[in-house]
Amino acid sequence: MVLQPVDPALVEFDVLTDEMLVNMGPQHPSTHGVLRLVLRTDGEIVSEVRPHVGYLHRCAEKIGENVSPRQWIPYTDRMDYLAGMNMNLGWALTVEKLLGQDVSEKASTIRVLMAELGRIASHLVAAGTYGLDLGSFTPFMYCFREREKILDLYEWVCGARLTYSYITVGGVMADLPPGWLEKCEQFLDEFEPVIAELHAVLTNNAIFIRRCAGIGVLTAAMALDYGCTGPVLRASAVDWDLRRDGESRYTDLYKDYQYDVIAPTAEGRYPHGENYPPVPAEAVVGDSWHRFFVRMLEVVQSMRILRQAIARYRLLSGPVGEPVKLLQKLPVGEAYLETEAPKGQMGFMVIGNGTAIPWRARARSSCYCHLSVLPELCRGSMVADVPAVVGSLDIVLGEVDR
Amino acid sequence: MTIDLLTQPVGVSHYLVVGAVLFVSGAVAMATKRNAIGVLMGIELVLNGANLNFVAFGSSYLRGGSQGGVGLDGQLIAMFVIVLAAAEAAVALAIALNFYNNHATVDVDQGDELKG
Amino acid sequence: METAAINWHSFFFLLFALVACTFAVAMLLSSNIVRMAFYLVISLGAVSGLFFLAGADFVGALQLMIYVGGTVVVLIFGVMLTARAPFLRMRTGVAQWALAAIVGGCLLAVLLQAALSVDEWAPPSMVGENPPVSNTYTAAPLGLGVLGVRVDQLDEEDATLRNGMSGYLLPFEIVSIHLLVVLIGAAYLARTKRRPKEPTGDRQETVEPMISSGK
Amino acid sequence: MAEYLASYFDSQWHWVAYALVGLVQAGLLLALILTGAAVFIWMERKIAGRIQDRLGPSRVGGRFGWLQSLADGIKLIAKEDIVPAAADGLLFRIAPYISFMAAFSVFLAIPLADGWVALRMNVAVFFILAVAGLEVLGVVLAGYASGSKWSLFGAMREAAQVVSYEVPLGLCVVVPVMVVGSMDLVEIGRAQSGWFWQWLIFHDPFTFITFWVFFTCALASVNRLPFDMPEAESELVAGFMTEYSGFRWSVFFMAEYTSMFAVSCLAAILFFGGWNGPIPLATMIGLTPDNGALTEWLGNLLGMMNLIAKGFFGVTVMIWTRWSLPRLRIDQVLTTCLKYCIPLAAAMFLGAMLWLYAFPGGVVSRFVQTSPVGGTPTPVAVVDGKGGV
Repeated sequence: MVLQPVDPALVEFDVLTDEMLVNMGPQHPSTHGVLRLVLRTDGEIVSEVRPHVGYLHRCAEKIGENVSPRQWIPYTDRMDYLAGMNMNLGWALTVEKLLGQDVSEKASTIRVLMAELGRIASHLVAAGTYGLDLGSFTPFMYCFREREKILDLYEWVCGARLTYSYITVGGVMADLPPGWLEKCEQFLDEFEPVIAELHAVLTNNAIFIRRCAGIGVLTAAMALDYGCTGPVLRASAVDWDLRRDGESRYTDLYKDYQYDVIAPTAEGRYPHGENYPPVPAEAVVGDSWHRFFVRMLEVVQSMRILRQAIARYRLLSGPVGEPVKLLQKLPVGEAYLETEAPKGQMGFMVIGNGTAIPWRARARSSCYCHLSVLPELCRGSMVADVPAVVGSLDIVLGEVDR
Repeated sequence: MTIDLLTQPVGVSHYLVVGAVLFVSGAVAMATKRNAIGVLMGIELVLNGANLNFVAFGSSYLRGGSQGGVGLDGQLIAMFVIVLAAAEAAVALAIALNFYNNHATVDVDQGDELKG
Repeated sequence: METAAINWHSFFFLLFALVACTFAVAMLLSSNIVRMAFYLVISLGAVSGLFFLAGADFVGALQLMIYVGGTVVVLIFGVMLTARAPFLRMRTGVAQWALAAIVGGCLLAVLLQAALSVDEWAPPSMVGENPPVSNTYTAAPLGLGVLGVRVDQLDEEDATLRNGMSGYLLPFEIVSIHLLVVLIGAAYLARTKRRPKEPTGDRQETVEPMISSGK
Repeated sequence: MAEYLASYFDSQWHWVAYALVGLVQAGLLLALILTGAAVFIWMERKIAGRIQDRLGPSRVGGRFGWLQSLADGIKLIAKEDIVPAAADGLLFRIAPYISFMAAFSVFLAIPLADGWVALRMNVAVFFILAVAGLEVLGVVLAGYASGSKWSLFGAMREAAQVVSYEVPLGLCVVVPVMVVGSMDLVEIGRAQSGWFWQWLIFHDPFTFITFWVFFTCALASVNRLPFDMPEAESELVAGFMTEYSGFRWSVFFMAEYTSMFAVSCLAAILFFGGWNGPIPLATMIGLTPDNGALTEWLGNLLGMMNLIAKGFFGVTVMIWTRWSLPRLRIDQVLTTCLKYCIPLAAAMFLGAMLWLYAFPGGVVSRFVQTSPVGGTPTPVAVVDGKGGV
């Protein structure tokens, strides 16, 4: 009730407004599922963001301690439900590592095909919903149109469009149906021009650039501190991709393929950047725009890998191999393996105790780490930037809450 | 007299009556409202009552077409009043906001530091 | 009265007058600040209707534009910025109300007496059975009036008197410069100085006032 | 019409005739606007569908889903009208109607054809700007009365945005007014009769640019993407409409489409010749007042078609913009206004003024051709007549 003396340490604001605590989510159009963010706002400026997780918790890890590894495969589908194949792959490789089992080359090639298709499908959702977060509805439909084609391919392979349980411990559930490869090639041919279209409606759009360039800058040091991985880490100019830098059991899958790891240099230049749309002057390495752009370029690399894998599969003959028994006994011991899922590093851990049921099954999710960096990125931003940052981190809540 | 007002063709007096009601409402609002913004609204109402009178005096139409009164000056002054009132509202609002910054309320009864 | 002609002009006048007065009183009696603003809007809107009926189209539109459109939005803006509780109420004491009512009543009585006592202001005997829709030019005479050319004074024989109305250009300019100064002052006044919050407990509270580094 | 009807009444009941005629005219306008809104909603969904590589509504009403809006409307009316517990009931209930009323009142002063206007005003342009600005009140009240924080955000944004954009909008409107020399929309329309190069957008380079500024500001003032801050669905859930449901929600919706049509019609009259087609077809085939009342009526009907077609085109462009662009941020919206629109509009205003000064011939002939219309001497004419100026 007293007039305050003038103090040089005072910060000048536009207008004094009341602080508001605002719940963004769990029912909100742009929190990508059931994420709840508590925003402390002063007018339009956000002073604090607190993510509240757990709305989608399904005790998947606990269930994993009560079923055999092959029975747990469907639960991994539901972690990153936008890229279920990659989740299957991560768990299958981990259990195989514990079992010390190798799979046939044909099955490995199929796994690469599925994993890269899954990466494209996941990045398409990321790009489309990012447009949606920034108010542009149309790219979302374009992305989903293409994603539908991938889902058609998946459906043909395994009969499911969302939860596949196709890649399993010891191989894959079935060989590719005849004609599938041609269909896949057709998809790749059709998809190539669409990327340019997406660059036109999103990447190079002036408003899009103004909305995400320079927003939510994640420095390389901060990204490493928070354990960020995948495209989020690479967009901060850290050249790190488990397909190249991971454990041999995983990198062996990719060792014969030609592809680039997409990461900008510290100056914001990309490998073979001349082939892609120019980086806008406003973009800062590690900002939302770069995260988006890295994903867009990774899609191209995945397509390169897919074409090579298709050619490779054609050369292979013989059976694809049988998966392990449903109730295969696990040796005593533990195994941990991280794979490069579309969202980031997906680590699975399994501890066997001599029975068919693991003593412990655990998943390490990249999205959880990405979510933890959100308060840092959003502090001092505007309300409209929060969806822009959340979208660029590409969080899927099924993986966060498990 | 009231009945006459209702049935007669509209003249300057009619406008003056409405203006008087607005003026008094505004004046009483200024006196009774404790909210600074409420006081501001009272001022707006008072200005409008006065404006109505200006326009009525200036309107040749209300005098049955005959010239006289203040002529166009009525409308001109009304115009000035409106423009000034808009600026006045902005200034008063700034004062109210500043008051709010310092007192965390817009209750004008709280601004009594200078009271002996 | 034998000439009990409620022509359409009277009809709309009564309608607007009733609305203006009712909502002015409603604004006075309401204790909810947002409702007060709302009632004020309706009252001012009805007053602009009265301006139209008095043949002052330009002033009526100006009233709608600046008063109703601008001022009241600014007011509501202020209400929203300063209302701590969503629907703020501040009660006025009964004694204050009684006093205000007495004083207001006296004022009203005086004003009404004044309004009704001058014969020259009394309703004209004949406006015409069906007054024409006002489609006179109001903007041009006003503009010319500001410049000092008074179309309504053209009947004045004395040319010096006619031109003596030297217009409002100079006052207008002075006022506008003045208003500019005042508005800048208001913008400065409305800014506030605050200390960034101290970190309290587990909460990280270093508020950065900057929006974000991007454009 | 009113005078005709009034002649059947005693003199003391003339006001009833006026009131009745007023109601009928308002009803006709309302019908036009509501039909328009239904068509626009259908159009929006259909165009959005086509832009997004899908069909859009395709079943209701047989082909093309052309009855989709009606089905939506019935559904919305049948829905429960929820008033949140934390809301200020009265204001919450009344706010949508304020918005719609403001958007609707604009049409009072818009001439659909030469002389076909509900209320001919000499300050029509000014009146339209003033009334259209009132829409913000409904939105602000809705946002505040909802008792929801998202709604409040929407209301604050709306207030900031619309108040800012009224300035460049007003400046842009002044340019054609200055060129024609009248604020009367009928006069402005008449000044552009003839071939399409008589349209004000082609009058000089400054009016050409002014139109684009005007269109940008109009987009912002009717809250369409990329300026749809108040309802920004990915940030504010639905902004000021978050708590609305059923009929009241649809009233907001209609207000939005109505004001889109209104600003499109205004743009058409101010810059694109109003009811005058690109080629003076009506004059060519003799649909002029000289050939009798019927031809005048037919000519006006043609003109109305013209204006409505132009309005539809404007709305289509707005829909097209909406489904193509991302949304700006609120500070960028305000920056666009203050940094680009206002200086540009002011520069165009000055430029057009200098143009008129430098090439006065065109505008003088136009003024002489169209100045005092009708028999009654206007004050302007009085000034001219007495040589007072």
